[in-house]
Amino acid sequence: MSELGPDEAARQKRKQIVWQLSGDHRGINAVAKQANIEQLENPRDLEKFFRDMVFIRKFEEKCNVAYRLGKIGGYMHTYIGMEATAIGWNAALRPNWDYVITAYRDHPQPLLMGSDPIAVMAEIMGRSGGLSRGKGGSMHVYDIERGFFGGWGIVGGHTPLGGGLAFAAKYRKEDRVTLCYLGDGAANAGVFFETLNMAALWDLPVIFIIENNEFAMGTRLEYHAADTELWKRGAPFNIKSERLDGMDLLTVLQDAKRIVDYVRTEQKPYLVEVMNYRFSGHGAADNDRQLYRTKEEEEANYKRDPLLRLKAVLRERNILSDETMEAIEEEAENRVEDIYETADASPFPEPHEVYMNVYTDMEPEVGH
Amino acid sequence: MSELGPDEAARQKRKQIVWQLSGDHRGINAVAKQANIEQLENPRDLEKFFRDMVFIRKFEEKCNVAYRLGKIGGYMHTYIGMEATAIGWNAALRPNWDYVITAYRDHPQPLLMGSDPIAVMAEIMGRSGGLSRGKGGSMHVYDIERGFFGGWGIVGGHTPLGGGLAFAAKYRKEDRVTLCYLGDGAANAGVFFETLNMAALWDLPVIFIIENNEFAMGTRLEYHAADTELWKRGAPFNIKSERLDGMDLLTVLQDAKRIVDYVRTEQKPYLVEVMNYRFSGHGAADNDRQLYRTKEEEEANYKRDPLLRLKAVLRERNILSDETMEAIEEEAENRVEDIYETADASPFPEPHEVYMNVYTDMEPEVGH
Amino acid sequence: MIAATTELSFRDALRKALTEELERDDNVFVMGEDIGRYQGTFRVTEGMLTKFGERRIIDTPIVEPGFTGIAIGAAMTGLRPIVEMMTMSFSILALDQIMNHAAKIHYMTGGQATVPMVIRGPSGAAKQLSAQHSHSMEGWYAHCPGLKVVAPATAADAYGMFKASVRDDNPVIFVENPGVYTIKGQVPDDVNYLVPFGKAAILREGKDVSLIGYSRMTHVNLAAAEELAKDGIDCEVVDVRSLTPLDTETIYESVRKTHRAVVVYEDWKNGGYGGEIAARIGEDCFDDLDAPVVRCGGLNVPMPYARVLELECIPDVKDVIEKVRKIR
Amino acid sequence: MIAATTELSFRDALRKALTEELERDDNVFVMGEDIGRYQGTFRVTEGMLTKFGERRIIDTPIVEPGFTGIAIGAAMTGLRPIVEMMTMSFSILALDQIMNHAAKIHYMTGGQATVPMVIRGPSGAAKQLSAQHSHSMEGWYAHCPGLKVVAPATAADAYGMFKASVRDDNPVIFVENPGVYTIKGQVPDDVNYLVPFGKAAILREGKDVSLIGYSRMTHVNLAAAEELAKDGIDCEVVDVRSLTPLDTETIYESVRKTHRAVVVYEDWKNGGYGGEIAARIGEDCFDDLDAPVVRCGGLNVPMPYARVLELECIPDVKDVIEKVRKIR
Ligand SMILES: Cc1ncc(C[n+]2csc(CCOP(=O)(O)OP(=O)(O)O)c2C)c(N)n1
Ligand SMILES: Cc1ncc(C[n+]2csc(CCOP(=O)(O)OP(=O)(O)O)c2C)c(N)n1
Ligand SMILES: [Mg+2]
Ligand SMILES: [Mg+2]
Repeated sequence: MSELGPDEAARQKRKQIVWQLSGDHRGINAVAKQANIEQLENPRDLEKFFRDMVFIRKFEEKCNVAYRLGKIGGYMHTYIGMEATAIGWNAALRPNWDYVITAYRDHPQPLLMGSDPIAVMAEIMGRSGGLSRGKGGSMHVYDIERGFFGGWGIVGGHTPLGGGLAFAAKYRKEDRVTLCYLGDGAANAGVFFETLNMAALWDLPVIFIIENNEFAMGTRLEYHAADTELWKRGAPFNIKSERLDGMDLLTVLQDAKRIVDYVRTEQKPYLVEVMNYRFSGHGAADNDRQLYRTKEEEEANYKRDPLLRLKAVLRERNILSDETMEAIEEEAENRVEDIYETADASPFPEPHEVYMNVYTDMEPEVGH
Repeated sequence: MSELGPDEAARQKRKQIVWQLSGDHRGINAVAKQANIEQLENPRDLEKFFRDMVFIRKFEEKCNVAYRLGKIGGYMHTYIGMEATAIGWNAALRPNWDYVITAYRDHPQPLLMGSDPIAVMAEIMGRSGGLSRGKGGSMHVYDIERGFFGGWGIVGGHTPLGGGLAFAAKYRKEDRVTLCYLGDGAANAGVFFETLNMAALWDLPVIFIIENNEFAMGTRLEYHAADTELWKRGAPFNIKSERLDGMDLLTVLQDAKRIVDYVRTEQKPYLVEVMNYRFSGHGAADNDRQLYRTKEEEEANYKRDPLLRLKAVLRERNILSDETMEAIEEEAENRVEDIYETADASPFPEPHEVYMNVYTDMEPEVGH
Repeated sequence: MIAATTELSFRDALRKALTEELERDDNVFVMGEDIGRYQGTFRVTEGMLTKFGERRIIDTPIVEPGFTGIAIGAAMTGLRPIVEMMTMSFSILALDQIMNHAAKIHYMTGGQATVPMVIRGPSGAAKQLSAQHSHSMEGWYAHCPGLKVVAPATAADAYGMFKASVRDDNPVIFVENPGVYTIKGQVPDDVNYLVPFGKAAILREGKDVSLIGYSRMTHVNLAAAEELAKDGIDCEVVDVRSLTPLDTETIYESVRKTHRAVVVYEDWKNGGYGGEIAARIGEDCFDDLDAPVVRCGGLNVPMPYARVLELECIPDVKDVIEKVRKIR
Repeated sequence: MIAATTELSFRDALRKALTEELERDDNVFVMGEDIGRYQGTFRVTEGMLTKFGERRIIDTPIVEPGFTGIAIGAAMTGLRPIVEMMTMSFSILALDQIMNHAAKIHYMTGGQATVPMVIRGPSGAAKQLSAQHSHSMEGWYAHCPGLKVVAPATAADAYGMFKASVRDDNPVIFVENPGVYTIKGQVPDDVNYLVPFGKAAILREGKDVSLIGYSRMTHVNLAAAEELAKDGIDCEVVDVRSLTPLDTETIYESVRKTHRAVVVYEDWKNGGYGGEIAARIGEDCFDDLDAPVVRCGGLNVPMPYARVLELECIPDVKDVIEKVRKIR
């Protein structure tokens, strides 16, 4: 009888499968072909996407710096290395109409959906001008008016809420699509499976995007998932499910458009496992990355950097010159610097605000 | 866009699939053949199984009568119509070694595992001589010494406990197998999926037996499960999974033996969906069966009665004559009557017992 | 002008309120286990599926965390879900959704989102349902900021407070002790009859001792008061009605008059919400008290199955009287 | 004979107890998220995987209901699991397993089965972890019969009470406020040092006011007493240590001496366990009290992110002093 703990051979096998698949830059699903730039409606969009990606990268890097300076507290998780996923999927949405919900790794979504970046930064810094008035922080950013529903701290806990957003759209006979992002770790949560069943049972127009960045905090995929092909989790519920690439923006754009259109038209749920990788630690407080991955592994993955990849495309296709790209990067850096300075100059909440927004129509008892 | 609620066409389709499959008396899995009596180690065992089945049937019928007389209270759920499942699977176990856990529909298990039937009946009747000293009642029967771990009221809630029993066996390097029964309704519970993942991740020797009796209380399978083939729920975790017949004892015996042996040797989890049907209402308090099924459907299913089927086999093979079978039935009826009378003559708990067994080593405050 | 009334049971009053609110507002829908085709385990939703159809009366799988979360998500967009817990004991499975999500969303979003939903169902012991089916959950919910918690005792309050719950923009926990469903009372014939939260009711005036309770225990208190009156002890019965917001003013006023208080609740005595009420009275009415505030709560044990033991656990008229005699 | 001692932080004392109990009994194992390879989020389990291997130190998926249930099932067979909740806030997801299963098994089985397990982890606010990560759960667990709940404040108690928890045959909730991990103290050099449950400790004697608390609030109380002493107010600091069983005798004795009590707790004031303690004192020490029992609890709001707001929520020395001055 084998020792407790996952059987070592099985674990190695699981590991290989992951590695092989996620090491593939070209996208993994059977359906999507190597993305073809000509198929994009407007190649000039790529410049915009590049600007977005650079901006998010700089924004997140600034957050890391600010955290180290003590300007940001608590738990903060950046999206560095994963940008192509959010950008590609966001591009497939109808602005101010579709719904998006995600976990605590939530900075890029509001930035892409048109929220005021100063209000995003202010929230992360706990200022009263933050989107959530400084009450949420990095993990709890929301911009409800724009359809961004947060920003949640309980792993897996927001997935039924995502189902609920889609439920509401369907109930009202509106053709909104809901994107519900979750991590590979969250994809084990019971409530996620419960939600999948109901989404399929009631034909809810929601896309569950499992961002498989290979880690749940310090736990590698093969230590937490019995089968590391997470796209299979839609199978018992008869939900269309695919494993997709999340690093190559062009591929992501195509897959996302195809699937969002399908869900909007067919009014059925969809599940995708998107393979990406988190370059940063789990959160800003996670300094010990070597506990769960090697430097070599990190280096290998840096080569998959979605930003490098996008730059290569822009260069090859002569869309942007290296100089222009550099200028855009500098511009973004300055813009982020301005955002940060403005946010940092903005006030903290007043103490009495602690009692506000507990209820819509009354305040709790004052004092201890 | 379709109305909310499951799409009617899809629902009809789901329903057909179920019906077609569960209407098949011969067992549904690809592996098991029509059971062949010669393959049984000892055909005389069949007499014993027949006695068991008759006994359980009579026992449960008596419980229904006692409930109507007010001798049993609360929620009580009988196993009538499903007997072949518990008998067949129990036969594959090593007595006083393997572990069994189930939900609230728990009378047959301790009876089959060798518990004192008077203590079982006394428990159901809330007497101090009951297995759980009258504190558990029908839903919470336990006989820990014999490996029967109950008897649970929270739908799906006992499934990780089942995983835990298997975990313990493995931890101690004992080759015990755990049977964890659950209903089709319970097979939607999030905690069940969490358990499946860990059972596979850690190679726990547990068999999850989904008893698909087509109803979760008043909710038909096709209204609660997006895909009514529940055996698929093992798929995302790489767990061997099969749909099996639960009405034909000979088939059940063969499948159970094969799978229990596999799990004991291979030390891996297994999932089976066993197709049976509950003849009684959900519980003794459920008088309105027509709310969720028709008389015709019931009649059709009575033809699948595992007891009738077993009788036919015994008759065809000349193992027991009709007279002997009748005699056995009468004997069982008398025995159950005795059990009931003895249990009914036994005392209720003393009031002070209310404070006992909250903790192993202290009592809570006395009084209101 | 006094509105006309009709005699209804608590259950029928609740069903009437539910029906009328569904008729009034298309944003209102009901979700839960066996509430549609099966007509509801405690029959509160009887007939509703036929009347309102599958879009608005939704039978769910047995997944309290999942469907509660779906309701919360829907509520964030402005729908007004009513979630039935088959029993509140099962809401324990959904606690993460209720207290970590629903209760905090308005706060965490800095006021951007509201969660106008009602979670309702039987709370407390029914009859011999044993340890896993007999929880009183209201104390825990009342402890959690962001939730409102109401626990009416009468048919009229069931009607008026349920309507107020549905129209409230915050998550409301609506507590129904299984023992109150059949209790009858006069209910106003007014589709807009709303009983505001945060107002306790004096159901019987008295000068000697205040009996403070909610839901079914209010009826136990009334019966105890009846008995005690025979011995010349004149009890005032305060029906708390809503735990959050809690009307301490009415409670204190009563205690300032009687100088003695017994807080009665079915939940486990230790750590139950009755302790909170007692602590508040002790703190804020210190100089008015002629005797300690005593509590009469459920025994601190899991609910046993045997009826004789179960009856031991739940406070009854005799137990309340005993407590009153201790301080009077 | 006084045993030799070593100075250790609360965290190190806890880790030492954990290590020694794992060494002592092969039935003991540890389960939780990121406790092995990642060394534990709050570093309590640092080094354990290397020392004890994968059989005994088990990294789990992020599924609190599932792995808690697995631990309970294993405990029913006689194993002695220690479950780490990465934070107690996440134990809310496992409440059904903890209160509907673990807590009731001994009772429901009529004494046949025991559940010798410990659930431990940080409870309460750390620093800016916001609304979903800052819960104090101990009041709820203390409310639930069948659980024992301990919340030590010092390194020695962490050591001795943790060992006692592991050796207890009942499910024990072991509460660690994140603020106590680094607090140092002398810990006996005795692998069998057990601090029995149900004994409160007087950490400072005084005659004017009893300050009653547990876990980190005990240190706040000690600091407040220090301050108040300068103004001639002599506080007695009672460290409750275990909520279940609760040592009312020591608490009452203190109150009978000082005639004044402040109950201090970080949990939401409304409905928190401090209310229970206050209610008991009010009831049982009525004639001994010269002033109302007052409470100093956390604000009744979800925990906000901004540090300035978070600090508003948590009782501190200033708040305790203010309460003392109200009654003295
Ligand atoms: C219920 C719950 N348990 C534990 C945690 C602590 N925690 C926060 S993030 C995390 C890892 C989640 O990993 P994954 O879902 O893969 O998302 P990623 O961080 O990779 O984006 C853990 C364990 C939590 N927030 N909620
Ligand atoms: C968490 C939870 N929710 C609801 C219930 C009420 N309930 C008891 S049994 C049941 C139906 C379960 O059906 P299934 O799992 O198919 O088992 P069967 O009764 O058919 O054996 C329901 C809804 C419960 N006991 N626990
Ligand atoms: Mg991840
Ligand atoms: Mg069923």
